[in-house]
Amino acid sequence: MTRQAWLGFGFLAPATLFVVAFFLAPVVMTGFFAFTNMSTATGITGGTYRITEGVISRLAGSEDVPAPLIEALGQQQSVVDPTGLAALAQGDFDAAFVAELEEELGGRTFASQRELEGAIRDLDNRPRRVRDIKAAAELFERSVLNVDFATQADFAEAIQAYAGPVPDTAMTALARAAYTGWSMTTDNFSRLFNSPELGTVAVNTVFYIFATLTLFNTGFALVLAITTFYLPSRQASFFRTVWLLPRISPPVLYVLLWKWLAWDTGFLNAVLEPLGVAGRNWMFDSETSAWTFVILINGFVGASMGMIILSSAIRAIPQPILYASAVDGAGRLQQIRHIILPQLRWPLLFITSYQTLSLLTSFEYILLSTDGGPGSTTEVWALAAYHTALRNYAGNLQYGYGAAMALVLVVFGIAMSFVYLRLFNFKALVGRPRIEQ
Amino acid sequence: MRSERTWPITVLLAAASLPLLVMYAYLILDTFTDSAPGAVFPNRFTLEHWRFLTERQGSRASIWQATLNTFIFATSTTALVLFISSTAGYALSRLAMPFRRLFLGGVLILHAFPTITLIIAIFLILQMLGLYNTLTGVILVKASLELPFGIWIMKGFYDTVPWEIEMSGIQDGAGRFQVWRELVLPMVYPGILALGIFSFLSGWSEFILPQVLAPDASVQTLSVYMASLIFDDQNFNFNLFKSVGLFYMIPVIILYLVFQKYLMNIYGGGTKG
Amino acid sequence: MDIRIENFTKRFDKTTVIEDLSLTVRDGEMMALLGPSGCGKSTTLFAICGVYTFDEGRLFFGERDVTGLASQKRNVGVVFQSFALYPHLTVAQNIGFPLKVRGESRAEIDRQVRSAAEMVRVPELLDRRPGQLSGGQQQRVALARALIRRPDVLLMDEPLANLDAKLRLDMRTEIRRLQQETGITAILVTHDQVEAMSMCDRIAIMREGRILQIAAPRDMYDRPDDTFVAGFLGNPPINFVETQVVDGHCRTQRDTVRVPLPERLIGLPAGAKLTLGVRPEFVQPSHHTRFTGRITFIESQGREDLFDLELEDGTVLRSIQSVGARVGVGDAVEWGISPHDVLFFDDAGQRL
Amino acid sequence: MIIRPLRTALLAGTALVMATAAHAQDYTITVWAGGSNDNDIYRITAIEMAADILEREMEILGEEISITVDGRYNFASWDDFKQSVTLAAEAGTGPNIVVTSHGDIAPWAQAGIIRPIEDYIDLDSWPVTDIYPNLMEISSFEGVQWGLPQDAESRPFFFWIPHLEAIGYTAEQIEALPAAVEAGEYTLYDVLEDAAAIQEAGLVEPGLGFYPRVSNGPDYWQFYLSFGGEIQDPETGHLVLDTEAMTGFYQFFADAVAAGVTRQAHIGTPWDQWYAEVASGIAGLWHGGTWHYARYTGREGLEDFFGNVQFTLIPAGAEGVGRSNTITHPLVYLVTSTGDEDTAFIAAELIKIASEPRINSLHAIKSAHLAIAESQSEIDLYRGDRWAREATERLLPHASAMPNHVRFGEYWDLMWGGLESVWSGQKSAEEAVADLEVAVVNALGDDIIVR
Repeated sequence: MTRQAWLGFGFLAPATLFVVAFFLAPVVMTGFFAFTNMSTATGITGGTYRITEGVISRLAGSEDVPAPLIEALGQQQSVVDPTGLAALAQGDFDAAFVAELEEELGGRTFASQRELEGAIRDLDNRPRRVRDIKAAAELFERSVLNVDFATQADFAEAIQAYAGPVPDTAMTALARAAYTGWSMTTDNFSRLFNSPELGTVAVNTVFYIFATLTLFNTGFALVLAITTFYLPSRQASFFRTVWLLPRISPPVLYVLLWKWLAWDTGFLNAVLEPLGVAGRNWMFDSETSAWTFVILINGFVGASMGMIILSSAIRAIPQPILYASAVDGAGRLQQIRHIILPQLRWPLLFITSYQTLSLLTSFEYILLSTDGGPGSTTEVWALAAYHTALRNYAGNLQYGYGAAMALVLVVFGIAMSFVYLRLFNFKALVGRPRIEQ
Repeated sequence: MRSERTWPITVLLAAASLPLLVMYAYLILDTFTDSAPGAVFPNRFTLEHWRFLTERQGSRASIWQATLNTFIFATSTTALVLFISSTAGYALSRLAMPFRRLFLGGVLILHAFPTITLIIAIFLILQMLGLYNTLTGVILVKASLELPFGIWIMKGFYDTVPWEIEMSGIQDGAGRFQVWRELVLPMVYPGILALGIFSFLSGWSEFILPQVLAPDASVQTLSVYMASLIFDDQNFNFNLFKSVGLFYMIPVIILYLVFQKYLMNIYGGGTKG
Repeated sequence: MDIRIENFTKRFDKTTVIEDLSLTVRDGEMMALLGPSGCGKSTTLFAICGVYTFDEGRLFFGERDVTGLASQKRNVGVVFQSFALYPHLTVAQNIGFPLKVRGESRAEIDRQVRSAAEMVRVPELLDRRPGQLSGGQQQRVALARALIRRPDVLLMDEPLANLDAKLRLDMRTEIRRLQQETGITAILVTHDQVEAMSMCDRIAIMREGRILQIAAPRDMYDRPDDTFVAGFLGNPPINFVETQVVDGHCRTQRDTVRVPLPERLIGLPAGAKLTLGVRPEFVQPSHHTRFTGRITFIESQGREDLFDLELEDGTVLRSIQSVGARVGVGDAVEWGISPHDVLFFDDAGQRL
Repeated sequence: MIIRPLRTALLAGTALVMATAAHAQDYTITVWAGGSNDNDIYRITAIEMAADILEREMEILGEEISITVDGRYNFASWDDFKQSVTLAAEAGTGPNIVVTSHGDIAPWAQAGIIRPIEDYIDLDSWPVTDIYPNLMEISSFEGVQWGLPQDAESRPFFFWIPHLEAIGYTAEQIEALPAAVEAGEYTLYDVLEDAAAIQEAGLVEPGLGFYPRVSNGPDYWQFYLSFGGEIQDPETGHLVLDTEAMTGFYQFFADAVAAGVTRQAHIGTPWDQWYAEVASGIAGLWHGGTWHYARYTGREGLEDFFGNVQFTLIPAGAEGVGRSNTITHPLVYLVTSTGDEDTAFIAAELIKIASEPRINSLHAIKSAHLAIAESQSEIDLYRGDRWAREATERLLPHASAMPNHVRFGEYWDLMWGGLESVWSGQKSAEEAVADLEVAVVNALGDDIIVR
């Protein structure tokens, strides 16, 4: 390999490291999570093995696990036996306490640790601190109910120690029922395609993208680009500046300003009420008004990109062509129709595909404004994925199902990216490096 | 051609821009007056909405802590993006190496990627690295997500540097690294400046990443601080929100006024340098 | 130091752009690589300076094989068409860059920069930046930068193409002066035959990745190896007339022009096709081999007039004459060709 | 009783603490309180007070410890709070104590985010023994006591008295309303009728006659109960979808919208707007929470609460259908898995002390919540508060709670989604319930019984 190749790899190394760690790895993991039932309850990092009342009730009637075993596992038991007493003597406990416990409680069996603790509390020489009483009582715990085991082997060992030999099939069934972590599944996708709500969300998404794109990101952007082209340059730059404001304002602030405009105590009402329009919160008043604001908020941000690109495309039209058409007697409208618009076909295509993707995947502005409301009328796919996986009222974060929803976007995003590669004329971009050594 | 009358256009545009003009005008007005939300005419001058500068709001960190966090977040992200994009962009633009097409295609695809949908997995990675709820973690993530765009932009700028400059440097005896450092890099300073401003603004405004990945009061950025203030339904006070907002936006306004030209360029998607 | 290219072949992907090219440039000689665009002359230059690698073949500077050597180690000075001055450095920093890279002391760099600037006659511009210089000044700076580290070889890629006509004349002499003063072996890549002829000791003329002929300018002009070379050199260009051999003469189909074959060509069979090459300066009213035609176009070039003469069969002959002929457009004239100066080319375009 | 996997390590740890008991120990206990605002500051202050007491107790026992309490509330919403807690706990950087909905116990217990408080305190000691048994039950899961209740509340139905009077109610009738509701004589469909009457009389704007809670909340399960629904099967512990009750519940809101007494786009109305409206008679009938009292009489400036507002249980669905009810949705103190055993013991002890009647009453009265223990009604501060007294009497005896079930949250989200679709007119009640049935079976499988 040449020296410049080494230099190239060196130059790409930091970027590769970052992108792989925080970009590609997450992509791969999202793909993986989509096939799990991971949620708040299962945790992300894996689970433990634990027999609980719930596990016992779920196992009831199981064919694999014998009923007596289930019953035994459901029992709690503390036995003051020699093993426990020996451990107690080893521990850092008062000798008089150890002796008294052996004498008073030796050989007795308690139905729960709490009972044993109660019995210990009645001893004259008991430890003073609750914590030490608990530590002592714990040494006599002999059942497996509610005990956590880190691995399946530990779990199996403890079960066998408690309940005697257990057949493999029963142990497997037990372990599966007792595991608190996540497991692999394809349920997310069947759920995804059968869910009536997601159907609505998908329709919302399409509507949102289409409306924002046509009205603002291309439509109004075009108006801005063309009108500012015909304006004296100071005016033109003033308007361009104004329309860049939404894009550079922090979203939190920008959305706040819209809220101020639309709120029930907001500016719009203050202006409209004297005109006889009943006051209302325009952002939440009806489905129509909510959508109007969602589209306005996103559109005002989106228009600037189109405006900039289209403006420079118009400026790139050779002046003589425009002069010539003016000499030919073309009015402004004809000039726009026959000369300017045809030149903007490619930039418009570029903006459309670029913004489709960014509208599809960004939900920040909706999250901050309507958060998908009122009801779920303005919920779009990316926001729904975020809500499902990371943020909902009940706090049941369904990482797996959310990842499956995200994966749909990821797949769509990659497909769209290939469209780009064509639009960008990829071949031209990878021009041969001209220095060969 | 341009001598035709233009006032109808001006009127049309002014009407369309009215919401923006009103919103931003009152953003400033309302922070210094005591008008109720929606009042058309401000009443009296007051500085009481700016008390947040000295008083803590509930259990939130002080505004200065949040400002410092935001500043660290934005500048570190920018520094990382600039450093990494300026080397990687050069390699992709200029250096003959195996897999160059692959790298470039990868950058292009990631450039248009639904990044925010990856946030669950990103969280897990940060957690494994012990960087959840730290500024460092969210800086690394933000920088990584900005990188494909940054590399793409920088590659565009490098593409405009004449090859002959580099050939000339080599003939003058300089190695490729030296050529990059001393001859090529100075020629893409406008690109670095534009990308730098862009990254800074983007970091300064970022909301969802710090919200999810660094929500703690001690590492909270201004966006998270402000959002929690706004969503707190017990203390709904537009004048206060706007004052915090205006405070938050000061650096943005300064950068914007000084570097408008560069911004126009890069917010156009940076399709070319 | 002489430059020797042996069997150089260059491919880009699957396209072969240079095939089996060999060339020797003698010590102290200035060689032109002349040819139309796309002929491979710049590729050859870039291969010599090391920007491109050799796919096949070898390159020697003197006795040293530099084929695999990095550009930086070849000690070659290059002047690019765009001059490639570093826009963010001053003129002095530009000229001194090669020395700085080499790690010379500041004082030494300063001294040498000053003398180089004097050599190219720009000592007063040292503090400016390239953007503030005229084209000719940039050219001088680029030369100074190329020469400052005393290269073994000076390569110039279309150095005059970006200059206006007047400057181009000045710089032609200037470059030649510098080359001769320093005695450096130089290669000049150009598509302009006048540059090549006026500046260089020898010319290598290229077409489609091959060298067609290497010769001193005068020799090449007088004795081009084929029609391409004949046609490429000379302004106004040479006239070509399609003829056939008929009893010791060659003549056009309708016998509008008839030229006797020189003795060495007498043996050609009748009916053989020959292309005659007649330079316009050899078409004169006084010459022996006569023909008649009508003037269709006159262009005055000041000292000389240029005439287009259309023969009966439509053949157009161009003639350049000292001012003085009293003819106008539409006049019928009978002029002549100097038969000794006629070039004969065979069917394949090779000179006989 | 859940025991750490490594018992011996625990024992060794104990020994170590004993050996080093002579040295002063520093502890920092972080407390995060969800859904809390400035009124709820005692959720954190109580822990600070407890820390002071514990330090003194330990000093008397000869152990010098110093506890720093680092409190955080003011989360933007429950959504944000739960996101923060869950992710921080996964990362091991969470708080030591959380104050949250009891509904979180089940999933968080399974996930190992929290520790059972019974491992760290003696349940047979005061003040734990004094806490209402049903609240203790609510803060346990699968037979394990995971936390202690932090407060109690209930979610009543409210009436704006002047509007009732204006449409012909007599003072006596208004006085008797709570009993009529309790007995099932005044039903939800009477609510719609009265709301319509209030609107027709021009007392409130259209759509403000019946003005429900503006966002998702436990409150909506009350309407399911009103129509005779059951959320969890007491026998098997499985969740239950009673399609008939659910249809009645959905249909009620569809009818409210159809009658024009509730706005179709009501959900999502900002809270601050809602509070201001219900506390000033801009709305007619509504439902809320006992703690709203603090907001109405505080920030919203409603001076004569009892003269303007009547409160009752949530009425039964219709004549002979379901039952009147209310849901109590106590917050609980939980010890998280963050930090070592030592810290967990300290945290648990602090929770226990903070649950003492006097300290808890500070929170109850300041934020208009209800008591967690019998004996609080004998504390002057509590006894002297009319609201606490009346609300406790009228509501708490009938209060039920939502189940602690690992997957209840998923069911809840789906129920809410269905209600939203009916409310906003996208589906009929029957369609929505049919879709809900598909969705819950799809998502929950065997964990839910459809009736």
